[in-house]
Amino acid sequence: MEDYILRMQNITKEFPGVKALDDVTFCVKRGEIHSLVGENGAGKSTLMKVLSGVYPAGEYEGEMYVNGELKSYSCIKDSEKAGISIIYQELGLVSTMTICENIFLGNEITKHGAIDWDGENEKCMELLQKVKLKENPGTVIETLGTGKQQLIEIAKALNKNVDILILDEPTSSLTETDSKNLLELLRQLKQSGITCIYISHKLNEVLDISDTVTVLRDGKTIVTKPIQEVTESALISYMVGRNMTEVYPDAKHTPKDVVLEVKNWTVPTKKDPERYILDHINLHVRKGEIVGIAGLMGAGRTEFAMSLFGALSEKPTEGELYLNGQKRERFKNPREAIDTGVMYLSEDRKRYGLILSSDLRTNITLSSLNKISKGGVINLDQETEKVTKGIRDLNVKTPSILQLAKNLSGGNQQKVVIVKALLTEPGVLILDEPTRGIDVGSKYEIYQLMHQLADQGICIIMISSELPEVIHMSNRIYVMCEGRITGEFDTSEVKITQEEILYCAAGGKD
Amino acid sequence: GCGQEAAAPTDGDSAKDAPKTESTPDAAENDNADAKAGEESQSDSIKVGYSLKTVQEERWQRELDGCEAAAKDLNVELIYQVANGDAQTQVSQIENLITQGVDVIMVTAVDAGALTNILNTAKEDGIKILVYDQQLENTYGDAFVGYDDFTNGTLIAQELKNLDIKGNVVLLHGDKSSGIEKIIDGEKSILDQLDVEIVMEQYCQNWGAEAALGYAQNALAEQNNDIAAFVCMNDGIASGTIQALEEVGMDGKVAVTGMDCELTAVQRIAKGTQTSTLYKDSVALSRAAIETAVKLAKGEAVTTESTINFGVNDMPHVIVNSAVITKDNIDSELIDTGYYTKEEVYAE
Amino acid sequence: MEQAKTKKKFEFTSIYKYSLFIEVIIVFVLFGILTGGTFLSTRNLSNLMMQGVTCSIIAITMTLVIVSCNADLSAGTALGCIGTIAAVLQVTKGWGTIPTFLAVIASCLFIGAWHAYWIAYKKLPAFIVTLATQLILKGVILLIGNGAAIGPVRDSFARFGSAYLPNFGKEGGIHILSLIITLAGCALYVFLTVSSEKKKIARGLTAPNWKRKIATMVSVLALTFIISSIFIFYRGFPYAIILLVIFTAIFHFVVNNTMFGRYVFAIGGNVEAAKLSGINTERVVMKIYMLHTLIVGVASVIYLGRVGQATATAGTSFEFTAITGCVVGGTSILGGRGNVIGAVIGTMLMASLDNGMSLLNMGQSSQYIVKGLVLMLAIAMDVISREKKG
Amino acid sequence: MEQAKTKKKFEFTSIYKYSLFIEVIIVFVLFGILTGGTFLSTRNLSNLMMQGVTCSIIAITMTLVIVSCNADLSAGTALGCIGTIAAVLQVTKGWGTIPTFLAVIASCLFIGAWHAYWIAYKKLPAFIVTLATQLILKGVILLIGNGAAIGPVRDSFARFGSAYLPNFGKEGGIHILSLIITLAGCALYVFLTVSSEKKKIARGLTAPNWKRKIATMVSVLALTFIISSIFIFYRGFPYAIILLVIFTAIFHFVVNNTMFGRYVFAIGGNVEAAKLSGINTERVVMKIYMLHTLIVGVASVIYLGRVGQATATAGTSFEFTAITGCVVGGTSILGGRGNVIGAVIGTMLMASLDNGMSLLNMGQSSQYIVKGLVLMLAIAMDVISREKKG
Ligand SMILES: Nc1ncnc2c1ncn2[C@@H]1O[C@H](COP(=O)(O)OP(=O)(O)OP(=O)(O)O)[C@@H](O)[C@H]1O
Ligand SMILES: Nc1ncnc2c1ncn2[C@@H]1O[C@H](COP(=O)(O)OP(=O)(O)OP(=O)(O)O)[C@@H](O)[C@H]1O
Ligand SMILES: [Mg+2]
Ligand SMILES: [Mg+2]
Repeated sequence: MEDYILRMQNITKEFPGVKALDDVTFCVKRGEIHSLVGENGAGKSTLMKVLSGVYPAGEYEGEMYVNGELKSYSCIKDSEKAGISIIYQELGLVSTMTICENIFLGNEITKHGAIDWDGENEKCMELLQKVKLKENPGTVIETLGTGKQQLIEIAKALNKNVDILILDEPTSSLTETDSKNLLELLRQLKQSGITCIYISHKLNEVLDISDTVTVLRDGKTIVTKPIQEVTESALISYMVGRNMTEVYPDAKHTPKDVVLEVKNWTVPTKKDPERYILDHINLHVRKGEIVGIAGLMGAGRTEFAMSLFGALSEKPTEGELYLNGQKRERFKNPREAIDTGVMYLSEDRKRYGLILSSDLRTNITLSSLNKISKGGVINLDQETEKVTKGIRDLNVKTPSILQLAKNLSGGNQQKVVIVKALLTEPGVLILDEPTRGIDVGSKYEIYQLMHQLADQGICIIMISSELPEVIHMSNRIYVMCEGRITGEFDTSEVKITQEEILYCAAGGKD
Repeated sequence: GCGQEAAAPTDGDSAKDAPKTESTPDAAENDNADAKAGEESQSDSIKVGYSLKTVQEERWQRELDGCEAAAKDLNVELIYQVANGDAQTQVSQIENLITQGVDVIMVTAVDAGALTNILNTAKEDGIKILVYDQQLENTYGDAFVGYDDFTNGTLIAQELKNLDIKGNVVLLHGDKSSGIEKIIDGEKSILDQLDVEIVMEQYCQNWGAEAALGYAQNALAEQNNDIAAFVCMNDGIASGTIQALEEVGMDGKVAVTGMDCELTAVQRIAKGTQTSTLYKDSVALSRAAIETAVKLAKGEAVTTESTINFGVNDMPHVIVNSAVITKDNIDSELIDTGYYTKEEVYAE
Repeated sequence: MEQAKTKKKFEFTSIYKYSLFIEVIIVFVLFGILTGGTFLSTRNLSNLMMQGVTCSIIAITMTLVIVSCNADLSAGTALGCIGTIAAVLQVTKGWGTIPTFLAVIASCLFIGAWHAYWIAYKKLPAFIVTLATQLILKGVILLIGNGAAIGPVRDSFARFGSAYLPNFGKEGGIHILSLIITLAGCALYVFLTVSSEKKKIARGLTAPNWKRKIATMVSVLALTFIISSIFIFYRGFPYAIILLVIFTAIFHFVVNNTMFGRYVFAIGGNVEAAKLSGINTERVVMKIYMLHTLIVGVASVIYLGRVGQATATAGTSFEFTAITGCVVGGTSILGGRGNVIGAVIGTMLMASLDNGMSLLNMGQSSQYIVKGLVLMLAIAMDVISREKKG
Repeated sequence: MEQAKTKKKFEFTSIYKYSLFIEVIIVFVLFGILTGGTFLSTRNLSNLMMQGVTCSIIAITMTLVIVSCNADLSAGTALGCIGTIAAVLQVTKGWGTIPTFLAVIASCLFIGAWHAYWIAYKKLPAFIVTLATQLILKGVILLIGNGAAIGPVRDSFARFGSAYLPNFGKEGGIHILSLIITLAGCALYVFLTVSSEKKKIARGLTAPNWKRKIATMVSVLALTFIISSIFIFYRGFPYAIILLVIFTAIFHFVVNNTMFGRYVFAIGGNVEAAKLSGINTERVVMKIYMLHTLIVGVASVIYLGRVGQATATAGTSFEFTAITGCVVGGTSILGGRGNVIGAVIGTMLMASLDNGMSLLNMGQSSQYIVKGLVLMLAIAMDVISREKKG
């Protein structure tokens, strides 16, 4: 018999109205990197939460053996003691605390009962180096972008004494380079004998790094295979339950007139007017085209979008905005932008996209209530109708439109946000990392949708850190670095390579 | 002033005996046996509702005990409600008393002006209204039983006159909103006659000792301890003041007046740290109140020498005396009357 | 599966709604028995409603304030202050009723704007701003009223707080006008419900389930009749209660059916997301405070009419009664969740407690303790019922 | 870049700290001038500190309560209740000082456990639970104290609230023991700071920057001396102030240097994340309430000693003073942010206002208005200084 470090057998977990796990069996060999893939809502995160004790024994059925011993955890600490460490899909950092404090939260280094600050700082710097993050340990989390936060999460997990490290979509908010670093790190960990469970929707990573892969679909185990025995297309068909020949749908757009153009868009920092967050950005989008914006983490893409949308707290000092060739004032607030037909979809759907405590209906119509209201009074029937239609169109998996947003899986939440954006009937749609944390099937749907929208004459600006996605989807690509545009490519003419983009993304220097 | 005279008919020696007697002017008419007999048959049905502002001060707890005792003696059914210093609650509670079908409502107001409408309603329902101790504003009443605020003010300050106080004086009042202006007027009417300067005048929140302590400290600091007297509006305020004096070793050297005759205050007077307090005989007051209530219920006339007007109508004012308690008369006024025992007062 | 969800949802909703109803029923039955029926007499119930009406009215918009993650600790003092201003104008300055009303509205708007400026636009924490306002308004009350009672206000002004609907022809103790109003209200309710349900079914949004719908309607009607009969058989509807019902209905509608209501909840749930969704959060918060202070003004007028004159302590700690009522009625103190009707019922429940205990002539200390325990019980039931939901 | 970050952090911190100091300085200079110096006399400052000491002590742990996103509306009433219990035991029952202390501790633990049970384990909202406790405790006070003033407590008990450190040899108005304590404290501070800095430099964690470090140290020492001299030149340290300093120091340390302290902040910042990090949030919240009620017990003993007797209204609304002080001192009412020293200074600032205004013999209404405005100012400065940061 093989040396299984972990065996989960016949695990069943139900939420009110949803059977998230249905008799799942999941076995991991010692020292391997085991990938877990599946569509959004397949139950991956739930399975891992069972393993890490978030759902304590009794809240699920089935058995769990770690190192051959039957385990039933009553809390997270128990699983940590057993050497299981997990990086959750949702960021689990306390935003008001510093990097150092967060990394050691729950595992403080103490000396005579008091926290050993120096020891922590020292170790923290070591860990930060390991994940290749250049930040001061005393930096407060809320001043960092999501990508950096993700790295801190990883550092936090590495700090624990782990046998089994679980990473639930760790690279979803990382750029290619950072993802590569992370994968490298995982290989090193594997060398040092740590078993990894790796959840990701980026199948190339999965194929690249894992030894074994398990596919879940609708809460059931579909298959567990050594990586050599599967191909990408096989994985995809296991996941979606049918054959899918390609990842990116094919489409040709014929861009027409320029709809939106910005010139010399410049935003200085609050503290120092000499330093720029955005530095003389020039960019335009044509009717019916998809424009990609690529760049490394922290390049300022999100800031640009927010600034354009009128939602950035720092205000531009310079920069003209042209809509359909007409110069107009910059948007002072999102309302103005939305009313003019410019809609922005945040990269952080939980923090900026959804009211998690509200139901889907409320969330979806929040930006477009004026379209279904008369004199401030909402036409509830019309609302329900529109929402139901939107949800059906995008194939959102939910039992009802009255489901609370927080109970949906990540991918479905993303679709909800897209439905919300579409209801505003935008002319220009800015999608910031639209496929972050989304399974291939849904991705395909979203891509198709983007093409459809473009065909309908909507301009789409897509900010993405996934280079293949940018290359395949965009008609034109802008590359940003440190608040400046450092490159512009037209994909219709020549085939663009990832290297070319990366070269510009690094500032055109490397 | 007039308070003492009003009580005079009852007993000859008013100054000395007022506290221990039933001071309703008419009490003398009925001899005890008659009253008992008469009431036993009739007061069966008499139901008095008493709404009082708080029991968070010793004094009001005592009033309440006194009323209950008197009611028991006179065979009156007494139900009471405590408003905890909240005017709205008091309005509601009076409403509830009306609902319970009382014949007379006896009321000690939280807020002198908050009862206008509800007492009108009571009146319309044919219920008699007896205002107890705290004066009202712009409100109807059938009788008022209580001290005379102005007189009480003068009595508080009188002691300073007796001691021939000169120099700086601090006035510490209770909550500003509870209709204490008449007391202040009384105090000032005497102080005006003295060679004193009022260097501080503050209102203590909740009539609290802690607030008083702070103000007293500040006054002492500001005047460099050059203060001849503190005129405190009740014994709680006095206790805080004395605490401040103790801190600077001046307790017993500065005149401190009080009111309400709390046990701790009497102990301090015995010890010499407090100068005086006002003995408001709660037994006499509550007894007078219940007796008057019975009269009102029976529709008998309440005849008094003086009347009082709260802005709507003249009503008989059944005045009960208060007596100044100093070190000299603790024994005669309090211990002999059984208000406190010797052990209580002189306990170490 | 879809079916299962709906069913579950329904069960949850009912348990949740029950928790408040169960409390109300327990309290009413218990007091009814203990007071030998006095508590349940139409007269007492009418009194009770009047005793709770001021704070209930404040609770209506306090719900919005809390739901949007804000606070108002100045409501009670504002009530007192507005009352004092009105009384001074009427009594001391001899203004007429209409100008006084205008002045009341102006003061409300001023206080509302003051809060809106600091809280909505300057982003100062509501808790502290309203606490500061409380202090300032206390000062203002003493300044203009000088600590004395000011009154009585004119009848035309006092009517809102103390008078009852006029009657034409009282038949055997029945207040006809009130009866008519009740019937009209019920008819309107039935009409609206049926027509909206029909429309829904026509659009295929719900499966036709008339049985349940009718059951719900019947119980709502029954409840309305029970409550109305309290007044119909006593002295008719007091104006104050009519105002309470109207404002409750309006704000219930606003919360559930208007953009503004949605925005309030969105801000309470996630300000950041609300902003990016194009909501002018500042303006919404401003509106909340403006509306809230106007409602406090209404409560102030009612209070003044009820009490007859303005005093310095008027309104003290009403905000706490209102906040407590909101929370008992299902509003989350952390924002994002709440409902207006629950808040009004919750406040009335707390008023019933005071009323019942005072009818029982309970001792002071026991009253405090019982009230504290009931408050705990109410909130515990609310939490448990919510947990059941999963 | 690294350098820039550190600099940023430092600047922000100083501006932030300044905001409170600026307020303190404005208030002190203004009152100093207006009262012709009386306000700044050692005697008055000593009084002032004593007037603020009770609420300041409560503010220490109130900070923890607020930081962890909880609330305590019962602190003042709990103080009153514990005081009443102590007074009844001492005066009525004639217990000795030690047994009384034990009883005080027992009552504190009981109240703390009650809160912990409902808030931490049963997850009821802290706001309502503590409001309910407030009511219940009011009832208990009336039950055991019967509304009367109970006192005086024995000297051995009262000492903590009213007595000063004993002195051996008073040289020209200088309190020697207090001076020695101050010097010892300063020496300890210098030693600890220098040695920790040295260690840091040795480990290469910071660049040696003795100039700035020494500047900081000198200003801290200067401040300590100024404050201490208030007492040294008056009557020495009161026990109450010593307790305040000790508890402030302990909790400052706890907040910044212990796991418990960190967990408190984590819970306030993001409960879910805290839970996922393996923190037993229930237990931490339990500890917070236990510690808090113990500190309220300490405040109660000091209060009782200071005032000399227990009354039924003792402690009313102290929790508000403490909460206000916390917020003025930089604690966020939304949780996750706060500091103990700031809370104590904030509370003392509010006490200075009361003190200064009563020295000026200001009228009641102006006192309210000024206090409200200063509260607004304090919070506005805090918010502005924090905005500068980003
Ligand atoms: N707390 C919850 N309450 C109700 N339903 C839940 C809850 N958490 C998860 N679910 C449901 O359980 C199912 C599995 O969710 P899970 O988060 O495990 O999916 P996943 O495979 O991790 O998806 P993704 O790739 O989008 O992260 C989903 O249908 C989701 O809606
Ligand atoms: N709220 C914030 N406060 C301070 N700095 C921030 C904040 N948000 C982002 N930054 C910083 O601003 C810079 C630009 O970030 P931005 O999010 O615009 O980059 P991006 O290109 O969108 O990268 P990402 O892939 O992370 O979304 C980064 O250095 C980031 O750390
Ligand atoms: Mg997941
Ligand atoms: Mg971004």
